[in-house]
Amino acid sequence: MRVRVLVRPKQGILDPQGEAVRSALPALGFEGVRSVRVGRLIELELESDAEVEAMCRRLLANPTTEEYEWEVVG
Amino acid sequence: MRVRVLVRPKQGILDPQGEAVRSALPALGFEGVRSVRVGRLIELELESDAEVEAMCRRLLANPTTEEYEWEVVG
Amino acid sequence: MRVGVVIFPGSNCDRDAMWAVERAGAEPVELWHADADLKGADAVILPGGFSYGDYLRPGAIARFARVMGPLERFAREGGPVLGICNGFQVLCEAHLLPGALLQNRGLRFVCRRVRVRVERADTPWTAACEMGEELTLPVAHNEGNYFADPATLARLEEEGRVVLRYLENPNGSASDIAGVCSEDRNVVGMMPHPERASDPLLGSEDGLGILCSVLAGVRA
Amino acid sequence: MSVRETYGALGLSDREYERILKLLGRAPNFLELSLFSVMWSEHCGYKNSRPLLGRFPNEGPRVLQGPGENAGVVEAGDGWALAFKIESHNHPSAVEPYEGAATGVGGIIRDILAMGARPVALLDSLRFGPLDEERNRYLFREVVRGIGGYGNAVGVPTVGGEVEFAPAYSGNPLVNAMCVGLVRVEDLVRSRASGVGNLVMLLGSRTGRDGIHGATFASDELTGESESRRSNVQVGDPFAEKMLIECCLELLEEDLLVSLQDLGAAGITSSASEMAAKGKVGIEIETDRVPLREEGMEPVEIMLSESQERMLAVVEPQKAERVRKLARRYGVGAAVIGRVADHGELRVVHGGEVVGSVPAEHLADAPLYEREVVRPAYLDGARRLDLAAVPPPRDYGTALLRLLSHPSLRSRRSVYEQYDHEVGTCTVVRPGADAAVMRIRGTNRGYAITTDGRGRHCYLDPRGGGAATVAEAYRNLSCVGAEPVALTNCLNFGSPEKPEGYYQLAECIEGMAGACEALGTPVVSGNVSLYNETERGAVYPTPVVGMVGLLEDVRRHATPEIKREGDALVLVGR
Ligand SMILES: Nc1ncnc2c1ncn2[C@@H]1O[C@H](COP(=O)(O)OP(=O)(O)O)[C@@H](O)[C@H]1O
Repeated sequence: MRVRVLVRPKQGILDPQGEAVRSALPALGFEGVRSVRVGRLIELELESDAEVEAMCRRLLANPTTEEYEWEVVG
Repeated sequence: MRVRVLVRPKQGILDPQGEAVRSALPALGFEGVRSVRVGRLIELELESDAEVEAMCRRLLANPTTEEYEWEVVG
Repeated sequence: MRVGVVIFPGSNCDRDAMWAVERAGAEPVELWHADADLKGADAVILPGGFSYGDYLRPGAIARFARVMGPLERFAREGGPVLGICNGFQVLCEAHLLPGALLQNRGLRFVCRRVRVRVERADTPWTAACEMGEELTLPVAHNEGNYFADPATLARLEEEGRVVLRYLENPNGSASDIAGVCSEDRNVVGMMPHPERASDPLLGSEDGLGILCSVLAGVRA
Repeated sequence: MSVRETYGALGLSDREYERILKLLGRAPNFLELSLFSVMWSEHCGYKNSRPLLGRFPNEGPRVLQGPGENAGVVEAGDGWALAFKIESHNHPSAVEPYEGAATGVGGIIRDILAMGARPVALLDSLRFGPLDEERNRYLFREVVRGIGGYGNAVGVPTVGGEVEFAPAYSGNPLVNAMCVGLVRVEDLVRSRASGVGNLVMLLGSRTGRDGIHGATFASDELTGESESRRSNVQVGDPFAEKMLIECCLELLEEDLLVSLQDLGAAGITSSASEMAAKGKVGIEIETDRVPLREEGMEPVEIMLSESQERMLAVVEPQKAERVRKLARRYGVGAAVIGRVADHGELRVVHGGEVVGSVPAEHLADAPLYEREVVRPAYLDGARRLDLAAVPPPRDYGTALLRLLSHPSLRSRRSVYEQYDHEVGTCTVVRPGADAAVMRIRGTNRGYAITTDGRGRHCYLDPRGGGAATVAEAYRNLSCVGAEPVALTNCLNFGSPEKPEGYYQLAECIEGMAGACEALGTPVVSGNVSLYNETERGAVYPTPVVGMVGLLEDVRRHATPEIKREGDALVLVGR
């Protein structure tokens, strides 16, 4: 079973990476990008999704600064 | 318009982060995870998706080591 | 002899590189990332640091800086270009050098002195070194793990384009590669910092040969 | 909420509230109360420690700036001066170790920058609980990563520090960061605001809801609840800091600033009120002119936000455009957010209306608490050790190996290899020696730096331990061939409201002050971190000393390695 976890900086938490990308884009000729958030993509190959929630909470995301969502993708 | 870009290490490319996560899981009591890949999640807020493909190719992913996919999510 | 040193936002070895260039006997020239030309430099160094915070990927944003246009032309016309650490990453991102620098295998930033062997003395940046010479040079990076696909690696070896090789691999680099050059040999990228080993007070002058090479090359 | 509940929730006592009423001659509104609450916290106001800190000698022939500014400054010869200070980021690191440590480094760098100095060296003094506990391992790993992550990127080498482990630090790690900066004596800047009508400009990142009430948080004990107080978490952006450093140094070089101050705990409130109080002037802040990262922020949130990578500058009106232009070159924000006024107040204007106004000198003048010094009972039991009752080891070799493998004695290479200790190419003696030695480029001169703390010793014998801490730093500098000159210190203690805590604090300071006098090393700057307690108790009383020494000829330094086989080993001293 494949599970996809998306981890992103929480709302309101500074995202220096996203900000750096956003401000670089116009110089590359890409206009019209209002905001960029950069997070992590984690793809797991496992036997059951019973423990994914716990994995996210304990290891994959930092609950202090990040939020996460996950879904089974295959 | 919101676009979600997923960037991941190409097949066959060493992914030390994914490997580190995989080997940390059993110690936390999570068994049965066969593989972990860690990549990047990039969320863009923009006016049109006309240039997203070009952004991915030129900036958001490194074609030597990474593959990407993107979709409009809202 | 004027050696340009590019300053990207977030470069932090730019001043070190300029001082070392001066010690090597050349005139350092500051090149600002937003400059439209190379101010008549005879050779250019892309220094170490964290251009644009290394956000996204090291070098990914810097390669689009305005100064990179003239730099790419200069490189294609055979001008000597050296990328050190972050500069190496920028050159790979800009496709002036093959391959990519992945995160260190140990997943940690590593700052130490390592021994490397000069594999080729036929580049403008190693001309003053002996082939096979062993140098002790500082490394300090988080993404120094050189990667290229097997075909590219084979070609690099075949064409003698591996310029520096680790004798003690600090980061998991393929084939212990510490530095490579372009097809025309004028563009060199390396993870070790020669500018940090250019003063006996700091414990080593092993890097001075690399910085002096370009002087010898151009004068010849 | 009643008035009493409100000020209570802000961490103010009844007595403090009454004092505010008396000072103002009226009842403060919520914004004003909030300003007092942060400025009168231990973190900003030093209300428990200030009376004791007076014990430290702070004068000496080389001292150019003692306590009271953003950093202490000593003269280093050939027209150069060294600015230095150490600061704690213990509480934020306990909650979010990576960002806590990273922003600790960012914060101390800005203190040095505020003196007009280029930050050139960092040190970190760390304490954790034993590594057999998972949480401690996590804190250790992430704190070290955070220090490296910030320091490496910002391009200031981390050249020294220390790490120790003891159960007393479980769940309450100590993360102290020290920064040293170099500045020409004539280029030293002060934070005093002056010139009525001059503009107040905010330089750097935009303001978000980061760390609101962080200063009061830092002055509170850590409880399980703290971990869920999410708004306290600040995220560092070393890239923004790097640009801010280069920008501020160039602004100073171009003579565009009247004064400069970093924004740390309590954000604009503490910076503006301190600048005003020192200059005996007023400052008006128009909160609608502060560039924001988030929508709908209230004036009180803007005034208290602890968003990182910001500096406050006083600028003459005719120079504002040049400041803006130069900042743009570095991609650094620069906004006029207020002006210097003659009314002596910190005045907050929102939507054209005054929404709060209090005399800056009162904000800067927190009430002082002198507590009774009561010797705690634990000392009697703790100091009873009969050495004769300790059996000699059966095998000295095994005993030695056990000692050497103790986490507090092991090699620190795995820590300092994660720090770029060479960027700047001035590091003459790298980590691993007794002290780091740095050169001053363009001269033959150098300086040496060390940090030292002796928590267990101070726990067992606060006065003796305090003195020994200073002496150890002094010895470490001597060992590399430097002449010790002055020191900064960070006082990491438990709650001063408990008699043991206050006794330890008072006695350690007494011991340190005595040693400083005896050795001729004045204290030129420092920081206090009290309330380092968890449910498991207080940390060891851990004053950390960061001492700086000078070498007239930096080539003549010593390193600890044994250089040749056959050389004699000599034990010097008593
Ligand atoms: N956290 C740290 N950061 C940087 N350097 C460190 C750190 N901890 C230790 N070091 C380096 O290792 C040296 C040896 O550390 P330690 O074993 O604690 O020795 P000492 O007891 O002499 O301070 C220190 O003087 C310092 O140079």
